[in-house]
Amino acid sequence: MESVSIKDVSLSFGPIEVLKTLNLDVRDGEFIVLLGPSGCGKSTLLNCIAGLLDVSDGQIFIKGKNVTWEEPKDRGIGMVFQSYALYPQMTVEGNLSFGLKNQGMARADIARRIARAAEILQIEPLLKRKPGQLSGGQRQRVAIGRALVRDVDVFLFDEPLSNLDAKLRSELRVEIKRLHQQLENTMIYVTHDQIEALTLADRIAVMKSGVIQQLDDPLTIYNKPANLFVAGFIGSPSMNFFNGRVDGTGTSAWFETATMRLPLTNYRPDGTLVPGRDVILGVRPEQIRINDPDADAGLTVDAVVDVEEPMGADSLVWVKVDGQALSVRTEAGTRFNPGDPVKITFNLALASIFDAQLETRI
Amino acid sequence: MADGTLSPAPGAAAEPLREPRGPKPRKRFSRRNIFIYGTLIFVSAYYLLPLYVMVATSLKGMPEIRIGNIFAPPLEITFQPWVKAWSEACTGLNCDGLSRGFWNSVRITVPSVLISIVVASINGYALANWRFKGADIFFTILIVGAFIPYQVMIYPIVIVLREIGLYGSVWGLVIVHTIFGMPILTLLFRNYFTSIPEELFRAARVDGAGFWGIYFKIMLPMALPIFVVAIILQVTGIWNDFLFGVIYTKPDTYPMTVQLNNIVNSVQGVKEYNVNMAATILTGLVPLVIYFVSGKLFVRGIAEGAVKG
Amino acid sequence: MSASVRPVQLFRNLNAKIAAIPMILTALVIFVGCSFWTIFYSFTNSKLLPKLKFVGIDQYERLWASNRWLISIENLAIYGFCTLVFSLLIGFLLAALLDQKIRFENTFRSILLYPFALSFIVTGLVWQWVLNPQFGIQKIVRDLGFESFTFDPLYNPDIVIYGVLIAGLWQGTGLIMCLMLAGIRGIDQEIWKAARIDGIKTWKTYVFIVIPMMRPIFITSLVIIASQIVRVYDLVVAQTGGGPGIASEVPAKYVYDFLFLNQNLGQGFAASTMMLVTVAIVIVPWAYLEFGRRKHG
Amino acid sequence: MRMRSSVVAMVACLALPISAAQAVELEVTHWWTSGGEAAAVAEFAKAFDATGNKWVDGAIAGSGGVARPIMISRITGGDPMAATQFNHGRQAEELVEAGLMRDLTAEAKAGNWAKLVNPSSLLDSCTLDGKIYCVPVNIHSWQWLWLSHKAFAEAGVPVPTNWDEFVAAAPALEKAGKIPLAMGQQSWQTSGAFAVLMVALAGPDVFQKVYKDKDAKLAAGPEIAKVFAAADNARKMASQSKVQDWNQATNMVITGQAGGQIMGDWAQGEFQVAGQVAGKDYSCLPGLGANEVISTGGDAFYFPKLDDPEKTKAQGQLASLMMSKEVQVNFNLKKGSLPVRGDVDLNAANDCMKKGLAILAKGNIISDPNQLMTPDSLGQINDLFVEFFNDPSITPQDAQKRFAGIVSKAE
Repeated sequence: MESVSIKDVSLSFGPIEVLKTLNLDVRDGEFIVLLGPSGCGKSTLLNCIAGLLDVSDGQIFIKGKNVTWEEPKDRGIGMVFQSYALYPQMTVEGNLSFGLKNQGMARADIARRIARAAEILQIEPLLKRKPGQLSGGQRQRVAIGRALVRDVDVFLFDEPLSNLDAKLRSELRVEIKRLHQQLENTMIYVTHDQIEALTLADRIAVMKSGVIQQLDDPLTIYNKPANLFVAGFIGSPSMNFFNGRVDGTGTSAWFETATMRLPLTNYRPDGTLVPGRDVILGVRPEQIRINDPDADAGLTVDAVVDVEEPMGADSLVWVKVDGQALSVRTEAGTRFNPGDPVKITFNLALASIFDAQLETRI
Repeated sequence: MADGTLSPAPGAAAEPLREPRGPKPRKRFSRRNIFIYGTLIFVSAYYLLPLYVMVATSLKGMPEIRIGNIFAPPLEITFQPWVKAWSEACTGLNCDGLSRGFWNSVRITVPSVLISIVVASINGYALANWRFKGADIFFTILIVGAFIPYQVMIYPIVIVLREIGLYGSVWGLVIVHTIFGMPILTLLFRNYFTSIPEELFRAARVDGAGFWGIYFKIMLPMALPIFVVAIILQVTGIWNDFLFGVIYTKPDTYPMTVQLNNIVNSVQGVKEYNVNMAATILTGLVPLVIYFVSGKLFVRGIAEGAVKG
Repeated sequence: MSASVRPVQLFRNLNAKIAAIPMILTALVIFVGCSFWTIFYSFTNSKLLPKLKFVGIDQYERLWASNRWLISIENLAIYGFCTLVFSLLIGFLLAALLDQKIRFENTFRSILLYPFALSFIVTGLVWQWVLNPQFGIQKIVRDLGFESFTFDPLYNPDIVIYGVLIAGLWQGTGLIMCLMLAGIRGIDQEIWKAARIDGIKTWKTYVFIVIPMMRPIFITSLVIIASQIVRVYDLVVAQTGGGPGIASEVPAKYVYDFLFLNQNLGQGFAASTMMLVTVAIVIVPWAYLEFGRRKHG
Repeated sequence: MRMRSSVVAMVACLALPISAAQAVELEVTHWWTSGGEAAAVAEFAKAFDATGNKWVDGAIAGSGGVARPIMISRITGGDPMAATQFNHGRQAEELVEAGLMRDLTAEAKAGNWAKLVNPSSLLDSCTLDGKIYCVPVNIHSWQWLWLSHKAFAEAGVPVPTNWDEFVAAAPALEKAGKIPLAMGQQSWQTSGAFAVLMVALAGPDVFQKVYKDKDAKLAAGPEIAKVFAAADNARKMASQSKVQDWNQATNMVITGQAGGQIMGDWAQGEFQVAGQVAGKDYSCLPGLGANEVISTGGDAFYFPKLDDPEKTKAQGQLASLMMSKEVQVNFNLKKGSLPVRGDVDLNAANDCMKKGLAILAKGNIISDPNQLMTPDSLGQINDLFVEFFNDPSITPQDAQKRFAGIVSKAE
């Protein structure tokens, strides 16, 4: 059964269409991440689900109930905000209990809920403090606690980790994942950080200009991006792209550029490769090897090293092939100097080919 | 305070050959400081001059005023003018000075300040967080209203108040002050509430708080600085009001400013400058005290409220 | 699953609408209603009481033929322009001075701000005394030996409006200074660091970097100053009574005098209307751009 | 003293058959706040309080210009006072027409005002459609020139006996460091002085034709040009006079700083408060010593309609009281004005008042501008003259042209 269901929702502010007839079904207990660049409408969508923005058209169902025009408090949701949005004049306890008090819950029940949430989030020692006395990580824990005490079916996260430094971010990321495993609630999580998306999500919805570009599990999104936008947006550094043409069909198809001719024998196309068609080949940095002695000669081309970025566990080598820069992920240890001539080999089994016009994956 | 800015560094200039080390030398009488303090002291003198004239004159007797100039300090200090201004000066047959007006002013100012601020803060809150269709149009009208001269509105408002039966009562005057305080105050509160992170408001809505719940429990406790600014602006504005006080009240409820005008303009024989000055200071005392006491809060409130917009 | 019914627009956000009723009433009944009422009656020849005897634009013809009205407009223009320029200028300069990490900042600030606590009536009276040539500034300077020194702005029709200006600025610049100071302090300290490292002179930093960043403050100041200017009345009445002669008359006083003193409502309303129209032409487009547009996140 | 209170008691009994056990408070607004004025109005209050009622004083300082707007707002705003001062004439005309004022015809009949009031034109100003709406309380004539003996003595010239002599003495006064003519800066003072000059130099008839019949051609003509030339002279003589209020100007005459002042007879109250004696310390020249006339300006009380019958009754009492003989005498002695009753005997009056009474008895009276023109037209004339007196660049010819323009449009 769907936990949250969005049917044909659109939203416009005057002439600007922020959400375009959008559909999304979120399964019970699922962790969905809405991912996209700023201005893509992901936060807007989340606010619509929360009831903080009125949709222009369409319907929103939560647990099978049409909540399109319900007040936020009646939707059975909890929400965590980027800036934590803790009430500065109340103690942590006051922050946690505010919503419950508004529901008219009995004092004892409130205390029980707070105790449980505080235990889960390990914020018991902070209960009497005010938000101003807490660190960023502590504040965000309290903010999560505020959603937690509501004992709701659906958690909404609006870029909750963006205000934290890198270390805290990864710590809390793990904690949120653990929380999800423990609670098994439905969670909808908005972020522009793909690492968060890839690590946390059961499924990722990549959005652009108010439209969901692809909705899939993280691995599919990473390995089989539905279109050029998703391919370029996911992955760091970005996928390498080559403009070229298809030559031949089926297992004997080739990818051709002015200087390169690569066999597509290992490539599993979604559709059919039409000969003569202008296409874009996308290869991730880790699907390229440098100076591999076992390399298939047909998939190997000459390149020149431009810059090397050692990253500890591995390193990133920027090389140039016919003037086009591309990044290659290599194991740490081998050093390259600028100007070194190298041979690079593509692994096309995990590459993607996009129609140059439609920008969709073939 | 600028710690160390003015601390002397003896010898620093006398040993030019020494390599720089230790605290950076600063000259007490640098050209920059002379310019800054010189200008400020000059400007302060300009600002203080009238206050000095008022105080000095109010402490002189009439003969001394006739011979001396107004800037001369009083030779023989007398508090008689103050006593007279407070409790003896006459307007027509009433010779009880400003004392009566003082309490009237209190009776007018307190409810006017309270009601105008309550109304304006709710307006500002609704405009910042609960925008509804047309709200911006009303707000624009309100802002334009801030530029309409009061004189234009006096007559129609007399008619409006007459029609709702509040003309001549203190409540009528309270309404008038609320109306004319509304544009600037609403602007102030709206700017302030807009500057509060929207997410806070959203969090409260998810927590199930409604319009009033959010206002009282979340916004109000956070808005203290701007309330201080609003209170100071309104207390001084309403306390100093003359026009509405004289038009919309009766003699037995005249505020202090009207009494002041009456005393200053009731020349019985010679103009008693000392009494007039004392009366002037007495009338301005309440807002002055408020400013001097809460000046810091006022500046902070302005910094937090009016700056963002 | 059926679509829930879209609620009636009127009742959405009902509490906010109820809370806004005082504002809506004020805007519609007082500011719009009374303005139209005034405009309407400006085409009548109402004397002491409003009467529906229409006389076309007679009142306006008479208004623009009136010497006093023309002087009033001219005075307001001079006073308004100077107040605007000098308030902002002096306010900003003083704020910049106070911002120099000086000692006794609180004292200086209180001194500069206190006149704002005083009413225009008080301000007018005090400056009337200070500027009185028989015992004010002129007299002390003459007593010092400068026999020919003349400084009697309130008694010289050509410069009387500047005498009013001196008092007006004295009363009003403190608040502007406060606003500006708050604005300057509100600017990110890193801007200063950047400017210092770039070797930009302090005054240049103020003029080219700080001032452009203080747009909101300038707008708030502008609203406050401009709304005071149009209303200037008490100050003139207390300080000069419009004199000498009619040299310091202002439009608001013209309106008031005709409404109540000369018992010619029609003429007073015509003058009111001209003020309203001027305000509307200048303010409405600006206010709409500034506040009327919905801003979307 | 004793006799007066008994008269008051008698009047009270006549007007109020029912006992005055219950004190009714009546709020009375007026703009009498100078020394002499306040003393005069106290006479009304004393007499009214003696009837067992209570006079609630609503003085508004700063001349009628400040006070009238407030009074009118109160009345039109539906929260009227019980009684209010206006000048004789047309200031309250529309309020009466709008039915906002109480009809005093009954009181007038009972008190036989029609016979008593002298000159009868005063009562005409109060009458609309045969009903009487106000009580005239005094006659104030504008037509006086007040002269300081001290100033002329110090200048070494004899005290003048008419305007021309006064003008001739001006250089001597100036030489002695005196201001020849004291003149307040308020507009009504300058236009008032001009009207006085017109009566004195062009004669009462011309004045009546210009102000009453609005004869614009005459106003543009040579007779009035003569007046403007005189006004030009007065302007020069008053150029150093930099006070606002009329009584400050009067004070300059009292203290000998100024030679003289053209001002109404209310100035007399100030001389009296200062303890000066007419004929010894100061002189008064009615009609500037040229045309001895009295203008019948002055003050009247109007009684707005009230709902409370008790108060309405008390209003009637107050109206009758103001017209009563004794109150008239006491009030006018203090005020320095002439009584409106022809049958009172002012033995206590000083020289100047006696002069006035004599002229009044002769019937040399003219109306006051307030009785002849609307406040609107007078306001324009005020603006013209305050400008003229303060701006030497306006030639008498220009001013006359504008004056004639105002007269031609007056109603």
